[in-house]
Amino acid sequence: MAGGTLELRRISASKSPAPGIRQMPTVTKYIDTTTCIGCKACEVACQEWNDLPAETTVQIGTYQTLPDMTANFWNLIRFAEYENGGLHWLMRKDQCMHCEDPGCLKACPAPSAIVQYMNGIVDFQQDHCIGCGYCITGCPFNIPKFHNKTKKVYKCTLCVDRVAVGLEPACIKACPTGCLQFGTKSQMVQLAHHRVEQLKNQGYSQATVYDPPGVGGTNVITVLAYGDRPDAYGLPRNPTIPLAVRLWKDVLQWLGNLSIVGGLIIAALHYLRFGPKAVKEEAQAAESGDEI
Amino acid sequence: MDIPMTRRSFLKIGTIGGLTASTFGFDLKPAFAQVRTLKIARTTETRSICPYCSVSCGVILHTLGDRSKNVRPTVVHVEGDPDHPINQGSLCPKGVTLKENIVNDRRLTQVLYRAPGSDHWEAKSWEWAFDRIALLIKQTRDARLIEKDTRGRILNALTAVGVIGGCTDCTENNYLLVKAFRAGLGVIPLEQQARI
Amino acid sequence: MTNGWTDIRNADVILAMGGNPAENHPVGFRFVMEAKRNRNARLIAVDPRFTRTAAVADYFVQIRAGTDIAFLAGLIHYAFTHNRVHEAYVRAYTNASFLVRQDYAFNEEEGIFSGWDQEKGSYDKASWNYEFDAQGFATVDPSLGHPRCVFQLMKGFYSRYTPEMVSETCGCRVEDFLKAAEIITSTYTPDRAGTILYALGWTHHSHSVQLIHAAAMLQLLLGNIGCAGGGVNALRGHANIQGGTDCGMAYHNLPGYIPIPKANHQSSGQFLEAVTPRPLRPNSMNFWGNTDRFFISQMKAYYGEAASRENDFGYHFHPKLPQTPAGDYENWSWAYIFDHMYQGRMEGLLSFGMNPVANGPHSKKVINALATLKWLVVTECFEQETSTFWKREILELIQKRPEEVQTEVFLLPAANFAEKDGTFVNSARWIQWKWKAVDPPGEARSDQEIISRLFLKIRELYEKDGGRFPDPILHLNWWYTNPFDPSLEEVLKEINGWALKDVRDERDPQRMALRAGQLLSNFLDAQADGSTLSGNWLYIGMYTEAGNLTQRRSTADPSGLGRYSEWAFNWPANRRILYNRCSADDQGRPWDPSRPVIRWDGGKWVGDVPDYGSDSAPEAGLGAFLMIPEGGARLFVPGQFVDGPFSEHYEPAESPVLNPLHSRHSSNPAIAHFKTEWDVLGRAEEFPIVCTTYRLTEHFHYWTKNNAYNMQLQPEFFVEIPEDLAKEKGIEKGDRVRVSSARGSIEGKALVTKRLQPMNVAGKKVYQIGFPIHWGFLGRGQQKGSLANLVTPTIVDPNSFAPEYKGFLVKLEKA
Amino acid sequence: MKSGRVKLPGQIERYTFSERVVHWIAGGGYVYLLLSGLAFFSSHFYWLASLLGGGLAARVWHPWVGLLFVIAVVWMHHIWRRDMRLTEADRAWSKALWHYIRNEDSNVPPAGRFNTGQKQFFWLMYFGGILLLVSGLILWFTEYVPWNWRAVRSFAVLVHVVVALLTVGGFIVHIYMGTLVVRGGWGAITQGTVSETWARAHHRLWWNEITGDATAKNDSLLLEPTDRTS
Repeated sequence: MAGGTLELRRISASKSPAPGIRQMPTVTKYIDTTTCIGCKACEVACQEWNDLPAETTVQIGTYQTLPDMTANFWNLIRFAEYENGGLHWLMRKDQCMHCEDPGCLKACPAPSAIVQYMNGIVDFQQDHCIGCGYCITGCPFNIPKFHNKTKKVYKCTLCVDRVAVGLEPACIKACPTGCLQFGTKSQMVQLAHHRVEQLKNQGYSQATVYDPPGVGGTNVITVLAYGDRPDAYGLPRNPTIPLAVRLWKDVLQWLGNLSIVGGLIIAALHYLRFGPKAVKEEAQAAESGDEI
Repeated sequence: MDIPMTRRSFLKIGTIGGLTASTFGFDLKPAFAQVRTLKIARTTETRSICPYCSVSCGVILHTLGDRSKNVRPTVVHVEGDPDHPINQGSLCPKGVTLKENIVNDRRLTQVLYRAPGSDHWEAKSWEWAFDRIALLIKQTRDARLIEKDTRGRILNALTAVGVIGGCTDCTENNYLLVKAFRAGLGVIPLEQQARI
Repeated sequence: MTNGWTDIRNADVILAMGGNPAENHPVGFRFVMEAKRNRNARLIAVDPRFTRTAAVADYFVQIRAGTDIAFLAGLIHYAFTHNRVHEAYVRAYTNASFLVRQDYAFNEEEGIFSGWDQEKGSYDKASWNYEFDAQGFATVDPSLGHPRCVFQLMKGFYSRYTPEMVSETCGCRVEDFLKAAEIITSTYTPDRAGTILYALGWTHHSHSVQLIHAAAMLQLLLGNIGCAGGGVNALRGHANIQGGTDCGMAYHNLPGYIPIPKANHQSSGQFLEAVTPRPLRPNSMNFWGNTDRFFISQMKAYYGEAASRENDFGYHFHPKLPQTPAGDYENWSWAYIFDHMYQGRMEGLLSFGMNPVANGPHSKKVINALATLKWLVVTECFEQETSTFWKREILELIQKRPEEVQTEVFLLPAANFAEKDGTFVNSARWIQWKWKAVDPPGEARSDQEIISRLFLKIRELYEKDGGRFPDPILHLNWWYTNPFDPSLEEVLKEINGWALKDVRDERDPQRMALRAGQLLSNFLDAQADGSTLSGNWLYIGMYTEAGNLTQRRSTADPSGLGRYSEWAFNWPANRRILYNRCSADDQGRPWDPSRPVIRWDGGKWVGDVPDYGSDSAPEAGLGAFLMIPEGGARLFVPGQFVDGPFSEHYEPAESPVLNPLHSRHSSNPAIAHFKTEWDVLGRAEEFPIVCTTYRLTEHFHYWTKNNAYNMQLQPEFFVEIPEDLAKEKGIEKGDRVRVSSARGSIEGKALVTKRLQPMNVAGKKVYQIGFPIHWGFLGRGQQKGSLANLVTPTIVDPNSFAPEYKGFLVKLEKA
Repeated sequence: MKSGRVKLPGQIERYTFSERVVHWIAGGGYVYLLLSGLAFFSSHFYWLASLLGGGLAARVWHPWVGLLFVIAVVWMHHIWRRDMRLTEADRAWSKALWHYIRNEDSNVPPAGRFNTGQKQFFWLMYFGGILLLVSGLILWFTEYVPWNWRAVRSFAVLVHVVVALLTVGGFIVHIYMGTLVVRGGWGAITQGTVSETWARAHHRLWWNEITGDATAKNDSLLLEPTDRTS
């Protein structure tokens, strides 16, 4: 796209724009936990590219950089020692999953503070963010992080600025082992299934691709060797947009709008039908007549 | 600084939402958003090699501020060289943060000197330092050069001065160290990191 | 590396042992992952810890630190007993068929080889040799059946290393060893290749050279050397440690691995006579026979016009290694330098980018040693512990105060890699040019300028005031266009070399081989008569009339095997895989046609630059190992190592148990112990835990502690502790703990993990702990003086003089 | 200060000064909360945020105003809790709600200081306010809610939305009644006084209380017939 602009698919708190003529494939990040060495190149590549400052950390008895992502740290390798017959040291790159049906976008009340580009990237537009934090509630993956100074929320942008000019995201570019790949969704899904087949042949009978249908699939897909235990990797089993957010946006919002408008209409009709309860003043009734 | 930069210069979608947002369904027009200006769009690229481990990844140093007078270029970004057959653009967490190795407020920028018995540094000029160090080396060499051993064999060896270094530096400087200090001054204790 | 980073992708089995490549060479490790993905390769990790490499390995075996030889010896035994030996390869390309002297022996009870002198504590190596015929050639038995041929001796020698013995020594389970052995030795067939990736986990031992010898033996038995996807691959730790090693940054050799002249060599003739080997088989190429060409060309590079036939090419300008009163040659290797320094034998030290307080063994001894100096010059990009050893908080370690230390210290601000051009030589021996991007900050200057200005200032003083033996200083060939800041391209040209006058072809004197001024392009372009100069023969061909080949950037790879022959320059002679003659059989046909490295097409070799005469027929018998006078690889090593011709398991100098094979000589008998009050060892009763040190992927050595991002990723010093041990000591994760050895102690955070399991060694429960290096006194964040080497011993390997950082004894307590 | 004093001839003080102040703090606050809250609640009302200085400002002020609102409501509770107690009389009143709606006030039992509808509205705002405060605090500091307690966030969203909508319903009725239907109500909450007739007509029991009149009869005759369908 010329000029670094990207067409939008969805916009928070707004009606969806009509799709343009140009077809744009959905882009997807592929993560293979079975060849990830937890080197954290992606963690700092992300920070370096996005000009995010280093966080102050402490050693609390793990190789993991931080307990969780922060507004300045959008990409975290989660380390877990997992016993399953033998010992496994699981490492999974955690970041925004770029859901096909993003809960953050659904929950966001500020128009265009969260957008989904035509290529599937879900991006926060901090200029429009009001810092309400509903996206934090809407996200089934615990991704958006509130920044205490700017009072806005941040997360992985899938390096949309790079993707827009044909470069792969900074984390993908950095990844030394090739456990991260980037391409169209169909390519990546194919790659993931190929890898899962390979793993199954090597005895990882539970190997699977994590692409949860509950959020319409994610544009970050993850190959897990122990697919029966996504929780061991720190992944929710069946992520969906929280019921509360769906109730609010799909039911209560309309119900509320209707009842407010309805209430006003009923009041008006009532007034037209019955009018006010005016008091006949004994003394001044003659001259005052009406107080309003 | 711990406030993230504003990522977008401007957005074209500002008017979407707001007062016009109260209709249902699709908007009639596609919408576009301007994404952040690519920060390496106007940089000069220099090909280099990562100075850390021995894999020797190709890196591209992106500099800004060159090609005009009185402007010192600075490195604004470092990224893996995608043409390099080993790293093919990738880097490890150390290579990714190479910019900090170059642009770092802890970098030494002047000659420091600690006098005998002192507990602090003093800033000195290069000229002073070269004069002083050269004199000290010469004094030690003149006093301690072993021209011949006790059996009368010619040695011309200097063991009172040691020279260590090089593995962090380019090959040419390793060679210059060997040439100047061993072939020139006769230094025998010449070592680098290889054994340790 | 015998092979290269990009070649790992061709392997079928990858043994990561004595190294943690995923942690320390993550980008090189991409080729391991590629092999796994594309070839279904198997990755075996053998390590004291469950590492990042183990996390992605197909099979992991935990062994006790310092028992790697026992494990490898067990593999050798397994290969012999399971007939997993590539016999045709072994016969053709090793010294397996050579007959060994009758007086060679190994005493299995005592654990010593023949020639042991208890008094001197060293070996007389005379018996570790071949039987020679009347012409002086070694005798051989191609059937490999002779009881004294190397093959049979080796088989017998390693017969003691049964799986049970491996288990008892290494602390791993027999089944685990057998499973690993089955996979590793599966590469003995011609169509399978296995590689070994090792690093400082093998070199940091008091038996490190023998360890790598054992690995080489295993790979030779399996026929994996020289093949694509094979080799013994040392993954080196610094960007240009290879270049430094190649260019003579070691006390014992000159650039190009020419030994340093010694006191006994009083002329170039004597020197060359002593260091040039003679061929041990009739047709052996014995490439070191050309040492004279390389040495004289180097003298010409050093001294230019002043090196003439009349003055023996300036032979006496160059220093000779002195002898000790006892008659040995003086040892000035790293640990010895600081031992000599501690004993007051030195006055000054110049350090270029080195930090001995942090990286040398036993930091306290190093600090004490530095305090004896009159002067110290440190050239650095960042202030570090060595340049500030006189600061109060560091001197406190040795109970001294700044007032008591009279050392004058200079800290010179240096340019870093981005601020100068020049080449780095990587582990795969690729000489790669890099370009300068920016100027150094403030008054910082490049090393070439600092070296040159210092040298020229000294020369000026000698010119002006005279002094002791000024000749080499005055005559040093400092010919550079800008002598104060030499162009590194000019230096690179000098290292490659050129003809000083016209040189005629040796075989055809009518033909002009080189014009005066022409850059050398072949090793044998170098002349022994002073008509060429070359700073380092090994690099000849990198800068020829075709230009600076280290700048080449072609990614063409017609082989499809990741050879990239036109990317930069690969010493020697742009050969990408060393010993590649072994990749083909005696007829010159590749063992594995799907992965051909070189092939004889009837008139010449095609493929990689052959490690053989390029137009010599396969039957010529030059030997596949041109640098070895035998022509074949040395399974049995005659006289090169001081501690034996075969690799035997010895315990680390500090060990929780006695050697299960021979308790009398439990650790390497050839170790020479330093004798100062700092050189102490602990006993298992007091220090029962095995400890090892290592690097993390998030940091580089002691540099990145100045970087905020890297400090964020790994903020502070920690100790990895097995869960059981933590429970015993009442330690929770994140607690502060203290690790103490006989040398000192260090405190840090506890990282309690399942990844270190207690092990059963010789019937005893043994715990291992470990911690990374990376922190110290200066840098960002939580430094707290956590120098890992405060606890490490000064024991060094008797061949390489590398310290024993892996596998020493400590105790652990809650701080 | 207690209401019910006769200030001018024929005029009775219905709300003291402080009662009016606290009502308008709560009322003004609620209007702001309503407008900003609606902007957050539904994209169709987001334009309201621009009336309040933009979404960012609305996001910053909404919780603080909410706090103020709840403080005002609690204060109201403090001063009105006795008058707001639901009694037997309220049950009767509730049964006659249909008559009240149809302005057939003669069929509606007499009311005290506050009629049942007012009381219900008060308790709606009081308990609603507390629930909105609790859920609002969770939403205010969403980022501090641990991931494992994320259900709390969802719950807060639901509670905040549902309760707010209920209060909106009450609020519409309240405004409509106070301004358009019960003439004199606006004057009562602004100037503080009502006419004696007004008091007798709408809050006979309260009138009785302050005058000592024991007629327990609704003075509905004082109300104009308002059936406009005829």
